[in-house]
Amino acid sequence: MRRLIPVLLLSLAVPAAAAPALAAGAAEPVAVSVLVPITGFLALEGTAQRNGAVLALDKPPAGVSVTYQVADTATSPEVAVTALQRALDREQPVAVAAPIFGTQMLAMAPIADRAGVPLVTVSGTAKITELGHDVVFRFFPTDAVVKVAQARYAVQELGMKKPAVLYQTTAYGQSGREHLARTLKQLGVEPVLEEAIDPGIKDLVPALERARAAGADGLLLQLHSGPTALAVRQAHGLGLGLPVVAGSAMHQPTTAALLEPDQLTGVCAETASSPVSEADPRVAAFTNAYRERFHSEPDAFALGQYDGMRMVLAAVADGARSPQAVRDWLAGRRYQGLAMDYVSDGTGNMAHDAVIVCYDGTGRVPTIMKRYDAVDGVR
Amino acid sequence: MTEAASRDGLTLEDVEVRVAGATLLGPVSLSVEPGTVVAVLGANGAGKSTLMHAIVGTAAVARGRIWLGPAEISDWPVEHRARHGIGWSPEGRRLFPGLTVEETLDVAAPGNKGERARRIDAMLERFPVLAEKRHETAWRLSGGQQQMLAIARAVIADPSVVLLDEPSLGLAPVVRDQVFAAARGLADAGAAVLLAEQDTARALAVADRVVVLARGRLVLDWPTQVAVGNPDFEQALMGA
Amino acid sequence: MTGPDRRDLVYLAAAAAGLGGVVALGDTYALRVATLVGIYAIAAIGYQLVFGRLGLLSLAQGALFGIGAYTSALLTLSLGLPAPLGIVAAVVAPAAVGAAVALPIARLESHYVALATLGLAQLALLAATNLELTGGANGLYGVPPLAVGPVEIVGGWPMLTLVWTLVGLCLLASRAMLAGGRAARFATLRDAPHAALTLGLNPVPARLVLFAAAGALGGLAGGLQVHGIGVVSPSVTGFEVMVTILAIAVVGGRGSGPGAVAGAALLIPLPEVLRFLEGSYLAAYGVVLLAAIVLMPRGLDGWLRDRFPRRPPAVPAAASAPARRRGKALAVDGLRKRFGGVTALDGVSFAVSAGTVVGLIGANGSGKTTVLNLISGLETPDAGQIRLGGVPLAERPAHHRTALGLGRGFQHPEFPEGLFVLEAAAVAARDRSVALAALERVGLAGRAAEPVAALGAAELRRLDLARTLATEPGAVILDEPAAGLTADERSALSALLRRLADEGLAVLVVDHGMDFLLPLADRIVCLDAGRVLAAGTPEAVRRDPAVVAAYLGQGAAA
Amino acid sequence: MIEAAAQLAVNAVALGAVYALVALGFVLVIGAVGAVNFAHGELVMLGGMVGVGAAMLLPADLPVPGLLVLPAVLAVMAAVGLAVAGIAYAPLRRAPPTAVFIATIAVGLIVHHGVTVGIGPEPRRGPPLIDSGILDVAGVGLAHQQLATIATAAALIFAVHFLLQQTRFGRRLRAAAQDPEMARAVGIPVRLTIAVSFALAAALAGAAGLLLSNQYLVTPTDGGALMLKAYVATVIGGWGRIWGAALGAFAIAVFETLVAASASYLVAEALLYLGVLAVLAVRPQGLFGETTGRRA
Repeated sequence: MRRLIPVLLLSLAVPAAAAPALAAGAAEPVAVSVLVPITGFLALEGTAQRNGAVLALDKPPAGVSVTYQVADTATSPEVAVTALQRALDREQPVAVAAPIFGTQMLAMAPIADRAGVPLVTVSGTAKITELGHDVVFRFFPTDAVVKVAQARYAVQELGMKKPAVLYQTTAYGQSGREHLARTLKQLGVEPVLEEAIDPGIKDLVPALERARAAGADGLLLQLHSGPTALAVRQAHGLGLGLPVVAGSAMHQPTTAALLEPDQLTGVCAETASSPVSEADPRVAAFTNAYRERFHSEPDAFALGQYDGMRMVLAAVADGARSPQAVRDWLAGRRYQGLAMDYVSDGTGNMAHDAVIVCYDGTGRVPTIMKRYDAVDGVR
Repeated sequence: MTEAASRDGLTLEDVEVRVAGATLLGPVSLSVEPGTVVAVLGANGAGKSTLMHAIVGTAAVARGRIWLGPAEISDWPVEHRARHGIGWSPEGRRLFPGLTVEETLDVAAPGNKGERARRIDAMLERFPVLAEKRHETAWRLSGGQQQMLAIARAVIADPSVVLLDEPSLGLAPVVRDQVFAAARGLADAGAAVLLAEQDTARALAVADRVVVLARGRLVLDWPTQVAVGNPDFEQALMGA
Repeated sequence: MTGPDRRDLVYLAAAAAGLGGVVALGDTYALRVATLVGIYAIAAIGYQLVFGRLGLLSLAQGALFGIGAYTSALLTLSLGLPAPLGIVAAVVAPAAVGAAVALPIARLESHYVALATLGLAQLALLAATNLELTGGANGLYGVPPLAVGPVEIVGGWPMLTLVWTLVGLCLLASRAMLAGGRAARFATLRDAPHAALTLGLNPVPARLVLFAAAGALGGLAGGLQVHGIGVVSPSVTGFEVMVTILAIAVVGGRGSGPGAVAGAALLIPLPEVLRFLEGSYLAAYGVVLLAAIVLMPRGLDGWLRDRFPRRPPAVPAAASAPARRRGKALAVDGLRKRFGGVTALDGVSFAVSAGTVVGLIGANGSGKTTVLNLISGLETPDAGQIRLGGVPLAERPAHHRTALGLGRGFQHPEFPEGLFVLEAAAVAARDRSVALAALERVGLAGRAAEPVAALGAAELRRLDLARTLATEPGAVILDEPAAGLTADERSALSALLRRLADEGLAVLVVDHGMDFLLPLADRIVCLDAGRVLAAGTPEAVRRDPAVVAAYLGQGAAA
Repeated sequence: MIEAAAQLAVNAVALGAVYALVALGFVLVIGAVGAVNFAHGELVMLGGMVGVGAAMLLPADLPVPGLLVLPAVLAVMAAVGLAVAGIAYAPLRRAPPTAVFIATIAVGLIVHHGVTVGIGPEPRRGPPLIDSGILDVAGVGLAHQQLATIATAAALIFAVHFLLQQTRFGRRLRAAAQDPEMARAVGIPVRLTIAVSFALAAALAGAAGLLLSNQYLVTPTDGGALMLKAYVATVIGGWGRIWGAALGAFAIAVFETLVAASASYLVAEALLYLGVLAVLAVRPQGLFGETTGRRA
C-alpha cells in the first residue's frame, strides 16, 4: 500500500497544463474543456463531438487564445461527473463541450450550474434543458424537433399510415420513441409495432418479420449506427419494400459506408444538417478541413459541436472572459453557424431546424429532401 | 523376448520425499533389475504410492538420486521420464474418462501412425478383454477392464521400468489373477517391474523379490523364496 | 490479540498518507475521487464476505449496488422520503434480496453460482433499462442530496467524511462479523466443507448472514453514489460495476476488508492517473491491472501478509476445562449402501459400547470409510439404523450429530488456509481453553501459536483429532489415525485413545496396521466386500482363518 | 407465414452456428486450464476487425474475399491466442483461478480499447464470404452469404471435432485437459497442449468474428455481449462440455431469433435468463451435466 501513495498523489496532481497551449493571439488564453464519450457504446458520436470541438478550438478567431483538454466520459454518469469536477478544478474553463449522452448531462448540469459554467452539447435528450439549469446549451435540435420532422415526413410526405417503430433500449432510442409516438398521435397515426432492441442484439430479422406480420407500411428507426445499417440491409434482403425514415444515426457517413448504394435506395433520415451533402462553400470548407484532420467524414454531431464551440469563441472574442459572461452571451445572442442559425429559446435549446435527407440509390451521400425550419416555433 | 539383457534397470539411492516439512518417504535405496518383479508391500500410508510418485516425477525428490540404467533422472520432467522408459499404472487407475480404449492407448504410444497402430494391436492382443471394448470410453469399462487398460497404457511405449500401484484393487479374484499374470509377463519380456500391492499372496506368487515399507522406510528386502513362510516376514508385514 | 497487527499499521499509515495527499491537493476533484474510492471500498468490503469468505463467485454484487441506488432514488423522488431514510432502504432492500437468493444459489457448484447470479443481474439490468418506473435507459435524475437538517451534503469534505466514516464502520462491522472465531468457522465451511459438517458447523446461517451483509454494503454504496451525483442510470446495475468490484476484491486480496479498501484506492484513481493518455487510458488501465495481478497473484493483502504475517492468537494460560460430555454407546444395525451398481455395504451391524475401543479392519474397498461416512452423516444409508446413546441418527443432518455427541476424524483432514493451530482446533469448541485442552491431549499444545501450514502430515492428523475432541464428543470415529505416524507417535496415539475410552467415550478406529489395533482395541470388526467377515477380541480375530486368508492370502495361511 | 418462419429458422441456424464457434473456443480454454478466458468476446471482435483489415489488403472485386482472408484471420488470431496464454495464463499457473480471471479481464480491456483507439469506434462491415445472391429453395430465399456462413461455421466446428476426436494431437489435448499430471506421466507435453488450446480458441473466436462481421457488422463494443453469450452457453451446456456448449449456443440463438420473432426481444431475453435460473433450480449441474475433470 505504501508504494501506492506516490501513485495516488500523482493521480491527483497530474497538471492541467498537459494539453498543448495554442496561443494564437496576444490575449491571455482562456480554457475550454472537452468532455465527451470517446469510449463505450457512444464512442462514435462522442468522437464526432470531439473532432468538431477540436476543429473549432484549433483555429480560434483573431485575438482569441484558447487552451483545451479532452477527457473521456465513457458510459456512466459517475465518470462524467468526475471528469467535470476535474475540469472545473484544474482547468477553470469558460465553457465545456459536454457529452451527447443525456444521462451524463443530467448528472453534470447541477454541478455546472453551481459553478456557472456553460455546457455546450449536441445531446438530443429533451429533458436536459427542462430542469431549470440555465447553463445547458444544445446545438442540435432536440428530439422534440427532429422526431417531429421524422414523423411528419413519414406521414405527410411518404403517406405512412401504419408505421413500425424500431428503437434501441438506450436513452437515445427511448427518448426518440417517446417523441415519435407523441407526434404520430398528433398526426392521427398509430404505430402497428413498437419494438425495443438491445444494442447487443445481432439479428434484426425477427423485428422486421414482426413488422411485416403487423402489416406495417413503413419503418421508423431510432437505432444507433450499426443497428440502423443492419436494419436497412436486412429489410432490403427480406424484400420488405417498405419506406424507411431513420433517426439521425442514418445520416452519419459511417453508417452509410456499411451499406451498398442500392440497399440505401429510398432510405431517409432526420438530422440537423448533413455536412457532406451541403454545397455551401463554408460547409464544404469545414468538411474538407475535417477530412484532412481526422481522415473521416463529418456528421451533424461534429458540425453542431463545431458551431457550438465557434459560438463560445465568438463570445470570448466579444470580450466574454468568464464562464458567466460566456453563458450570458450564449443565452442572449443569435449566432449564424454553418448548419443553421442558433438562438436560445430561453432554456438553452439553440437549434430549431431539422432536415430530412434521403439516399437515391446511386451513392452514399444523401440529398437534403426537406427542411423543417423553426419546428418548435422559436425564431 | 530376447532383448531382456540389454534393458535398463531402476536404481534408487537414499531417496526422500517431503511434503510440508513431513517426510513421507525415505531415505529409501532400492534397485529393480530388468526381467524381475519386485513386490512392494506395506500398510496404507506406508509410502508405497509416494515411492512410485517419486520415480514417475509427480512428487519432488527432496534428497537422493534416481537412476534409469546409466542415466540419472532425478531432475527430469515427468513427461521426459515417461518418454524414456518409465511406465506407470497409478493407484485408482486415473484413466482419461472421455477417451476410448483405442484413444487412451494412442495418446500414450510413441512413433508415427503406423507404428502406433501396430503397438495398439499388439496391446489388444495381449489384453483380449480390451479388444472387444476397443471403441468404448474408459469410464464405461468394468473395473477389471479399466485396470487392464491402465496397465496397457503404462506399457504401450515399451518402458524398461513398469510401476504398478495396487493393480488388483477392487477386482474379482479371477481378474486379479489375470492382472498378476500380466505383471509377470512384463518382467518375462524384459521389464523391471515394481508392484505395490495389498493382496500379499498373489503378489508373492509372481514376485522375484519382496520389499516391505513401513512409515516411509524400507524395513525388509528379501528374495521371495526366503520371505514366504518366514515368521519374521509375517511379523514385519502384520506390524507394518 | 496481542497488540495490533503490523499489517493493520501499514494500512493505517497508508490511509493517513492518503488523507495527507487529499488535504495537500485539497480541491473538489481530489475529494470526489477519494469519495468514490470510499464508495467502491464499501461495496467491495461487502463483496469480500461472499466472494472471499464463502468462496462463491457471485456476479450479483453490481446488481445489488444498483438495487440500492434505485431503491433510494425512487423512495426519495416519488415518495419524498428524506434521503437518510432512502439510504436506510438502500441497505435493507438489497440485504433482503441477498438473503433471499443465498440459499438456492449457495447449493450450486462454483460456475453455476456465477451463472445464476449473472442471470439475476441481467434481469435487474433488463428491468432497470425497460421499466417506466425506473426511468428507462435515461434513469432517474434530480435525486436530492443527503441532508442533515437544512445542511446538504453534496460533495467535498462533508461527503468525504461521511463516506469514509462509513468505510470505517463497515470495516469494523465486517471485523466484528468475523470475530470470535467466526473467521475460522467460515474458512472451514469454505475450504473444508466435509470437516465443517462433521464438526457441527451449519452452512445455512453463515450463507444467509454473509449474503445479506454483502447486499447491505453493496446497497449502501449504491445509495451513497446516487445521492452523491443526483442521477441513477442502468449503468449502475451493469456488468462494468461488477467487474470493477471483482477486480478490487482480487487485487486487494481475496477475503480481506482492508485489502478491499486498498484495492479500491489503487484501481479507482488509476483511470484518473492515466487520463493524460486520452482514448488509450483504459487500455493502459488494462496493462496496469495485468501487471498488478501478475506481480501480486494473491492481491495486495496477500503480498502484505507475506511480509507482515498475522500475529498468533493469544494462548489461554490454563487449559483445564473439564470435558462436559458423557460417553455414549454407538451402534449400527443392518447398514446397506449402494453406489451406482456397486454394493459398498451389505448389512453391516456392530456396536461400540461407551468406554471401549473397537477396531474396524478390512482390505481397501471393503467398506470401512463408507461406514464412517454413514455414521457421520456425509452419506445417507439405503437401509439400516445408527444410534448414538440410543438416539437414532440416520435421519439427522450431519451437523446435528455433533451436538448429539459424535466426533469424526479424517484420514486426509482438510484445513482452511491461513489459520493458527489453536484457531483450527477451536473452530467448533465451546471456548479456546477447551481447544487448548484438546491440543494438550494430542501433544500439540506447544505448537498452539504456530500456523497450521507449519505442521507435518502426521501432526495434521493429530490436529484433526484435537478439533474433534474440542467438540467434547461422547463417541469418536477415526479414519486411519495412525497411518504415517512414527512408532513413538503411534504409541502416544494408542495411549490417548485408551485414555479417551477410559474416560467413557466410545471409540471406533479404522486402521490397517494390526500392530496398532491389536494391543489397543477391546474388540475388532473385520469387513470384507461390504460384510462383517469376523468380529471379536483381537486375538480371536487374528486367529480367524478367514481373516488370515484375507490378509495374507491362502498361500501364506497354508 | 411459412416463408417467414423458414427464413427465421435459417437465421437461427446461422446465428447459432456462429455462436457455437464462439462458445467452442471459450470452452476449449476452460477444458485445458480450468479457467475462464474473460477476453474471449473481445477476441471475437478483434477477429472481425482483423478480417476487415485483411480484406482491405485484397484487390477489389475478388469473388470470395471472406474465404480468402479466413486463413489469415485464423493465423493472426492463433498468434494472439498464444500471446494471451503467455501473458495472462503462464505467469499465473500456480495462482488462484480468480487471478487468471482478472488477468483475462485486463487483456480484454487492452484489446477493446486498443482497437477503439487504433482503428476508431465506428462499426465496420467485414468482407462477404462469397458473392451476394439468393438461392431459392421452395419459395424461401436463402442468401448465399448466410448459407456460406452456416457452411463455414459447420466446417470449422467439424474440423475442431475431427481434430479433438480423430487426431492424436486432439486426443492428447483432451487427455491433458482431463488429468494433466497423468497426461504428463504418459509422455504428453502438457504445456504445449495448453498453449495450442489458447491458440485454437482464439482462432475460432477470430473465425466467428469474421463470420459475424459481414452478416451483422462489428464494432469495438461487441465483446461484452458475446462474452456473456459464450458464458451462458457454456454453463447451460454443462461446464466444459464441447457439444453441450454448442447446443447452449444454439439455444441462445433460438431465443434471439425465433422467440424474439414470436414475442419480442425483451420477452426473449427475460425468458432466456429466467429459463437459465429455472434450469439451475431443477438441475444444479447444468442442462447436459458435467463430465470433464471427473475420473473414471
